[in-house]
Amino acid sequence: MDLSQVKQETLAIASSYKPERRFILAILQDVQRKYNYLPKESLVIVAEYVGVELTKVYSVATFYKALSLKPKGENIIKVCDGTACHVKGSMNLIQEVKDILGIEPGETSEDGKFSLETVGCVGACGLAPVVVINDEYHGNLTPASLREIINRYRGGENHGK
Amino acid sequence: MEIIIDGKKAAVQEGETILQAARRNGIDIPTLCYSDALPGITSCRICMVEVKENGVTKRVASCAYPVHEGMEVTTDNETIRRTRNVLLNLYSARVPHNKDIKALKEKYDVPEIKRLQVNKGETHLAENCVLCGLCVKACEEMGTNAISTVFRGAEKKVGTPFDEPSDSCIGCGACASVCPTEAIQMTQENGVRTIWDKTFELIQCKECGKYFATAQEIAYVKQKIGNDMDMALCEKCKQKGNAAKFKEALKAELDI
Amino acid sequence: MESKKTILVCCGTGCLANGSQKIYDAFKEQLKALELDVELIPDVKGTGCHGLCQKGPLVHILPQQITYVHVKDSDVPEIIAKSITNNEVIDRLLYFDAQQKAKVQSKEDWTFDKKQMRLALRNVGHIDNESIDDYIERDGYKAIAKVLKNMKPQEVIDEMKHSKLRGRGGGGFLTGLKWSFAAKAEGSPKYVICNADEGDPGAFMDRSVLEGDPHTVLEGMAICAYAIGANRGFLYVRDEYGLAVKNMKKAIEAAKKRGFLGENILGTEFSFDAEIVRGGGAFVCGEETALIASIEGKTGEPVQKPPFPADKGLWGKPTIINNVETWSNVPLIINKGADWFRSIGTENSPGTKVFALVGKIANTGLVEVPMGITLRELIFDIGGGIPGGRKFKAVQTGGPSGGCIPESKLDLPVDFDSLTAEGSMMGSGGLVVMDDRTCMVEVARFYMQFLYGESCGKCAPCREGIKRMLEILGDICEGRGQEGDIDLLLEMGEAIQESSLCALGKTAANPVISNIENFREEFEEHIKNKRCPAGVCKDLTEFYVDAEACKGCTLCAKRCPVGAISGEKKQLHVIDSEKCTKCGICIDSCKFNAIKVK
Amino acid sequence: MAKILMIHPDKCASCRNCELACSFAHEGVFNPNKSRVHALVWERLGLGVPLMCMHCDDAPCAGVCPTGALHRDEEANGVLWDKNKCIGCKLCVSACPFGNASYDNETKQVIKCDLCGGDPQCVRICPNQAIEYKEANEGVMAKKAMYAEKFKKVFEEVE
Amino acid sequence: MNIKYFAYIRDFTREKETTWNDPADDLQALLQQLSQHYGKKFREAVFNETEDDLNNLIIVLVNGRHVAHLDGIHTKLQASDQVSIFPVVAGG
Amino acid sequence: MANSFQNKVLRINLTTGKVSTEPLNESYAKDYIGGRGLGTKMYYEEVGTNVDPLSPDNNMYLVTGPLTGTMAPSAGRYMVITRGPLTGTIACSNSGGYFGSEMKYAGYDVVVIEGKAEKPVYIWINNDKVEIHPADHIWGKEVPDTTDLLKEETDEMAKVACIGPAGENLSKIACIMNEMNRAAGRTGVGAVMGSKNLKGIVVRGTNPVHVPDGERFMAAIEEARKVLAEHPVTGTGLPTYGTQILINILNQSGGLPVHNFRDSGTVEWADKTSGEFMIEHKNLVRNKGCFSCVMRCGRVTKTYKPYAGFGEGPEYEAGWGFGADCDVDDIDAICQANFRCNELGLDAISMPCTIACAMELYENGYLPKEDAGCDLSFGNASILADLVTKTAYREGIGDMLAEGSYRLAEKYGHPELSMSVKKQELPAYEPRTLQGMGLNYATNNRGGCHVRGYMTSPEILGLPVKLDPAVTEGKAGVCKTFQDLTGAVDASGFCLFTTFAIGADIIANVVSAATGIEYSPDELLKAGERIWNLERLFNMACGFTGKDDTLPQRLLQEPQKFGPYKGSVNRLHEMLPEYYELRGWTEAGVPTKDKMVELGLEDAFAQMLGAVEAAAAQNN
Repeated sequence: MDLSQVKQETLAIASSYKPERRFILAILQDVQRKYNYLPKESLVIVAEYVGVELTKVYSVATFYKALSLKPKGENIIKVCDGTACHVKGSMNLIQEVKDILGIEPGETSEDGKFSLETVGCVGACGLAPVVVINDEYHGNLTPASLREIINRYRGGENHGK
Repeated sequence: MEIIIDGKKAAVQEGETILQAARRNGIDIPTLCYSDALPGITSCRICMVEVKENGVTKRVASCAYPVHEGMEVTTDNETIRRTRNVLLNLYSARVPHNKDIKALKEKYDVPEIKRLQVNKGETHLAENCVLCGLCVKACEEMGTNAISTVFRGAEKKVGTPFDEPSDSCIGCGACASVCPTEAIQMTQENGVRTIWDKTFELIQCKECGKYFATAQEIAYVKQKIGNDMDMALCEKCKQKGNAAKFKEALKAELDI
Repeated sequence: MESKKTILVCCGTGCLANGSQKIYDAFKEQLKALELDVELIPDVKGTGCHGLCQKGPLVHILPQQITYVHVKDSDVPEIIAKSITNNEVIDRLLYFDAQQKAKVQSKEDWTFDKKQMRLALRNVGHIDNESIDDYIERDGYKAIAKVLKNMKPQEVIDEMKHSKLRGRGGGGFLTGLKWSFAAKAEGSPKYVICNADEGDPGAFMDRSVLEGDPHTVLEGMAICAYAIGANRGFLYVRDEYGLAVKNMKKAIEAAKKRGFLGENILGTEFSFDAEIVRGGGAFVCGEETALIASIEGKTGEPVQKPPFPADKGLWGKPTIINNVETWSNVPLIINKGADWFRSIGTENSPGTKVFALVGKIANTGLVEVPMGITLRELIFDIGGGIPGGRKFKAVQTGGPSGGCIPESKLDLPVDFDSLTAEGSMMGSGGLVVMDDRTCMVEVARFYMQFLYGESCGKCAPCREGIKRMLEILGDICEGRGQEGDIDLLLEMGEAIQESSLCALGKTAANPVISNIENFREEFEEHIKNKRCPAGVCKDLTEFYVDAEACKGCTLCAKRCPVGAISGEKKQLHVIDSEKCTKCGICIDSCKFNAIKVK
Repeated sequence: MAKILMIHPDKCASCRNCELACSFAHEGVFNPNKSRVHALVWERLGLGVPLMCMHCDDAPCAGVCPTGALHRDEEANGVLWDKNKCIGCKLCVSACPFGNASYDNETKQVIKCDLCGGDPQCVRICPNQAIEYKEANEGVMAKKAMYAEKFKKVFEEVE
Repeated sequence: MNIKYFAYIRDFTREKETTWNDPADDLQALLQQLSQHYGKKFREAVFNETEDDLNNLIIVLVNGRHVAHLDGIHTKLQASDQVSIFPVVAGG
Repeated sequence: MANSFQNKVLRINLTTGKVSTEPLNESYAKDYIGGRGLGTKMYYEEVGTNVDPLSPDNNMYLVTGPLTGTMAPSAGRYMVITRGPLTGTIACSNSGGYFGSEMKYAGYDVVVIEGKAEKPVYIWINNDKVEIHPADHIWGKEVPDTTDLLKEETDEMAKVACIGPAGENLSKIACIMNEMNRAAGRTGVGAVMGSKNLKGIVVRGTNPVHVPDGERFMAAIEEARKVLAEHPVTGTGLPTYGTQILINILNQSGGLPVHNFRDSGTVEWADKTSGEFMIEHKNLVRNKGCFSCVMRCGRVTKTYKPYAGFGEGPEYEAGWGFGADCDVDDIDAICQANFRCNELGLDAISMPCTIACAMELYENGYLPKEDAGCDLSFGNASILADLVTKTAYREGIGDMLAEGSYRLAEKYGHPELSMSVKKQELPAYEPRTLQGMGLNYATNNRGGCHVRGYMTSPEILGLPVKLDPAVTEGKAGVCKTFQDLTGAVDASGFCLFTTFAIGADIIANVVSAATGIEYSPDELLKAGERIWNLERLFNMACGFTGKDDTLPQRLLQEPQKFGPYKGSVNRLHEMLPEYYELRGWTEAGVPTKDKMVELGLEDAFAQMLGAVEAAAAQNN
């Protein structure tokens, strides 16, 4: 990635907020949305922009789950492991993804296509167990139906992006 | 103002915490994360005491709970001890070889919970950090902000951004100094100080050759007090230099 | 002339996940196309959650009061043709009410709805969440007008105090009392905050309000701001709640335009502005001091109380934080009066509570009931009981901070104090129903796992204690449990409760402790006999096919994801325990209960 | 009236009793290395110069201290150190232009004169009155001015 | 009579020695004469409080002999005597 | 229990280069207090009585007292214990300054030097770190340069004890100098160090010295301090005039030895060399104290042309030695000669006394002019400094002067002109005036020595009692008590001068408070007596007998020429029997078994007898 471009883009994102510490999280969220992760240079720019030491920004960037310092896959598979989904077998779904992609929660597949995350409740308990792929909800899943869905994404059909 | 600590009346001052009041009255309460310089961290939780006020009994962190007229404080009872025992066992599960935690366990006669002391391989043997947060607060207080806590929960640790040598670290070692478990290593050898993976070429006293400070420390001092004095001397040589001036004056006066 | 028809398509997240957007779009398109031919103009409103998410997408047609469930976009032409143009009811799309054992035309008549009382959710599903006019039509911004014109701040506080409204976020602290602290507190400016960082795994009450009735939250906050002397408010909303953020943003803009927010509200001296802060995905930020830290741009780590936020909150200034549901109650209380409010619910817990009814229950969804209703009513009458003919085992309330309540205590009235007395808590309102296929040890481990990931790590008991408890629970679930583990868990649990810094830690051990207290034998079975009676803990489970019960229907063999079950049609099936991953899908799929746990 | 500390290098007998008194008062042991006052001795000249914190009005050590552990105390008319507030950054050591503060890594203490709570032990012990702690009345101030004149060069360079 | 003063007694007498004309005939009387002449500090140095004996911290030699081994304060004096007055001193 | 000992002995073998430490023998510490007593005991146990003082087999013990390094007033002393080359007796040479306390802070009560280095070396003791470094580049340098160079090479804050050229050249009157101007001066210990090729010992210590009960200790020393401050001698006299104050009183009292004791009694011009005069003449720059001293008797002095110089001193004995004893009335010349002694590392008592002896030999024509190389007449001020230098470098007559007066006088055939006891030169008190001092000289364990039984104090100064100097009666008892007390005082680390003001009760209290070992005043004296007797046993085992307890014949036979005691001689015979009796010795001055058992010295006694018998057998 072109570093100066990242810097410029980050600054552009940051500039939509006042240069105040309280906007660190918001800016980072926007950066995350843009790049699917937080490039190191962005953190430096954000720190400079809001006028705090890099540590403060880094600390925030590593604290919140919505933020990631590692590049994420093209498709983000969020398996809901809220209580409702859990009691309805979400661990079977997690196991299924692990088996299919060979990655653990929090990891990204080697081809960069998928990231696996487990999330708390996505608020769709009625459909438990639920998997959200790139903001698209898939409810009442079984391992078999999940495999089918993932295969669809694997086949190049890239929803949401 | 008066409160009762462990059944005894104790004179306390408005605005101080139970811990401060107790310690001033010679009552011992253990702490790891507390420092008068950096109060209010409240992370170590081994200073829990029982407080009775307005008919309510509760357990509070004595290091942050302000005294109120007439409150009754118990610093040692069954519950407090049980809690402390578990806590100290949790600490030693985290840092099994740390001598300061061992000493605390010994001091408070804490029975070993063996089940927790099994090293499951995840505990690095050299781990000494109990994440009390004093170092981070100290660095913050310095205004250098070279370190912070990173990640959260069980993965939480203290570090510099990206685990790289921090630009803002001045190598003062306040973090190491306030650490209650000697978890932060600051080494100094052959004129090089190393801390948080950052190495500092120390300034050598131009008189005695002693390595005495980092350039960043000196810059910090100059910036903070706006002083432009000669910073190339260690304190001993500064003092000696000062004394030498007196000496020269005396020598001249005595014509010797 | 026939009154104008209204089609309400549920566009809550649950329904959206089931494809309601497609349905909405289909209606929109097809109605538009038909407009040219037909005179009547059906009005489609995107609504908030109806509640019964499991049956979604739901479509409700007014004024006939027809509710369709499980609607597909392919059903849209038929609905337009039959129900809109001909007032005809399509039977196959109606809801089958298990209690009434009949199809019911309108959701108003569902047993699910009948026992409910919708105060907080009063507008949800009834208004277009993007229309301020809809809100105003239903008494919206009447309360703020009332307080600004007729009430002094102290009177507002008195009224709130008198209403005995308790914080719906879980703590149950008296809202009016809290406000009075902030009103008295020295320091300026003061702030109000809406805690919309709903993070309980298994709860989505706040989300539906934010999505479906954003203005009521803003109005509640404005009333509080007036009462305590604040001019600025923040809504801390989970970033994952994209729709909620979007709707709320629009609502703020609309309210500002109409003079309900901003400078000199309704021409008075009072000014109040609100802005949204998107949360970063940290359960702990539901804790008020952590939430404040997060708004300030710091990591969401709690700080020791006292001082309480009402004294020293955001940027050290007096701050009131209330939860979404609490805010939504406020305008209602002002409009209808504290006495009216107290006539609902119980003496010490007046009003209603919204619950997310989930888990092994027939009617999954959001419900709002008066306080004091029994758990049994909630689960069996409203929730429709346990599906699949299985046995009720426990209901978990309060999420990761709460506990499990066994069958013997199902007649417990639901209110703050009763639940707390049972070692659980109201929490924000998650109700997770568990059946005999739920392992209580594993549930305890699950909560610990959740909290392990969510503990901020600041204080030692929470960070280290949860980690070690999780280890031990993991050991038990995986057959490495040791004698004494149960007592050790209790001992550690108590220590964590006693010494943790914030509510997350203080309550973290609740699920474990309450599960042990109510289901100790199940723990012992795991430890002593290395057996998981519910058949959940894979290392302690072996499935077999009951030869007498198996009819040889082959369903289990078909569903088994690993091909571990073999058998010919109408022949006894066999499970290859080598291959079996103990996922339990066979059990859930067998209609004859032929698959058993050894 | 506030008291002031004065050193008279021309009176020092190099006996270093001040160092002993100081280390005992502060450490409970005898250890000149940990004394807050040092009598620096030029053996060849038979001269000793007692040096210690002079409690500057605008003390750089206090100025640089991040926690206020080192602070000017008006009541004591001195620069005092609060052990409990010290975080061991040691920058006061660098800040003092006279080298009159040092840091003990073992005990984590700043070693600097604290006036012994108003009764400086070095003053009490000095047999030659080379260190004095007196009320800043006219006579004393005049004496101080005299000394200042006498050691003009010294003060000129350090101030 | 020749009288010599030593050490800080000289501070009181402001002279090292003196020839005392018309001296008294015993030591006590002489010292009183001298006290008269030199003043209070000298008096305090040589006498005890009641002036009936020598200060314990004074050494008076008459012709090189310590008066303690003569007649003490009552040692008789002659005009030719050599009197030496020292404070207690020591060294080695 | 933490006490004021460091409980550690450092042992350095220069032959092997081996450095080791060992714990202090607690029972030695208890019985012998420390310092002189402890060192003598260790020497006795480890080395025995049969070594040549200048051989590698002779050990040197640098020993501090339990009070060294504490705040006990004027108690910063250390002692060098070895066998003295000048006397052949046990040697204990005691010095103040900072070296002793620094050694204590480095963590050691005792530093033992064994063997002999192949080439010149110095020892660098930096707390736990002990190193032996080559010293070729420093060898030959005078004391001030040596001190500065060694500090430069090690640590500016370090303290240096070293020898000058005199010690290197094995002068039997060489000292070990510390902080340039303090000396472990007598009995030739500097030569022992030189014989080991050891140029110096550098020490730096940053450890604490503890006391068991701070409050008690501070109370004890507060009492001592108060007495010392208020006493006219220790509080006023010594700080103001130093020890040179004694010139006038000794002169007025007729106790001043003159012209190598030939024309003793009194001299007209004495005041010109007095402490009072040094102030008047502006020799005195300021006073100076050793570590922890409250008396500050040290003099920082400067001198004027033609003897211009700068340095410290002189002490009374040196002032008298270069003054009255050599008939020199020029204080500048006296001071300058004294400066040279310090710079070259020579004993400023034995040195002038040896010169005085040479002058008498010269005047009597026994010492030929060609040997003298200059005009050695009494009163020749101009040669003093030069003679000191020659002695240190053993140039010309210096080569003989370096051997001390006895060997010098013996060489020129008139040993009776050496005013010495056991070959060590007598200090500045005329025994024909001070009868008791004569007894002390005669019986002293290290020969001609005034500080081990300072009879001047009662006989001239009237402290603590006034004894008529001319009388012999009762002197034996006082002398013994003084000798015993001095043994204990030296062992403790206290400066002997404190005893002008404080007595055994206060000393015992302070020592008890520091060590945690309770000593009553009697027990303290008993420990001193034990030390004295152990030294005596050692000497006897080395061949000394009661016959050596004597004075130069001149003092016993030649009537004194001047002063109030004109015509008197020392009547040693009147005092010695009583002295032996009081000591519990035989009439021949041999310690008895009973007494030795009483003192717990039966083992040493048996060894002594063995050695005496062996010597006798050899003679037969």
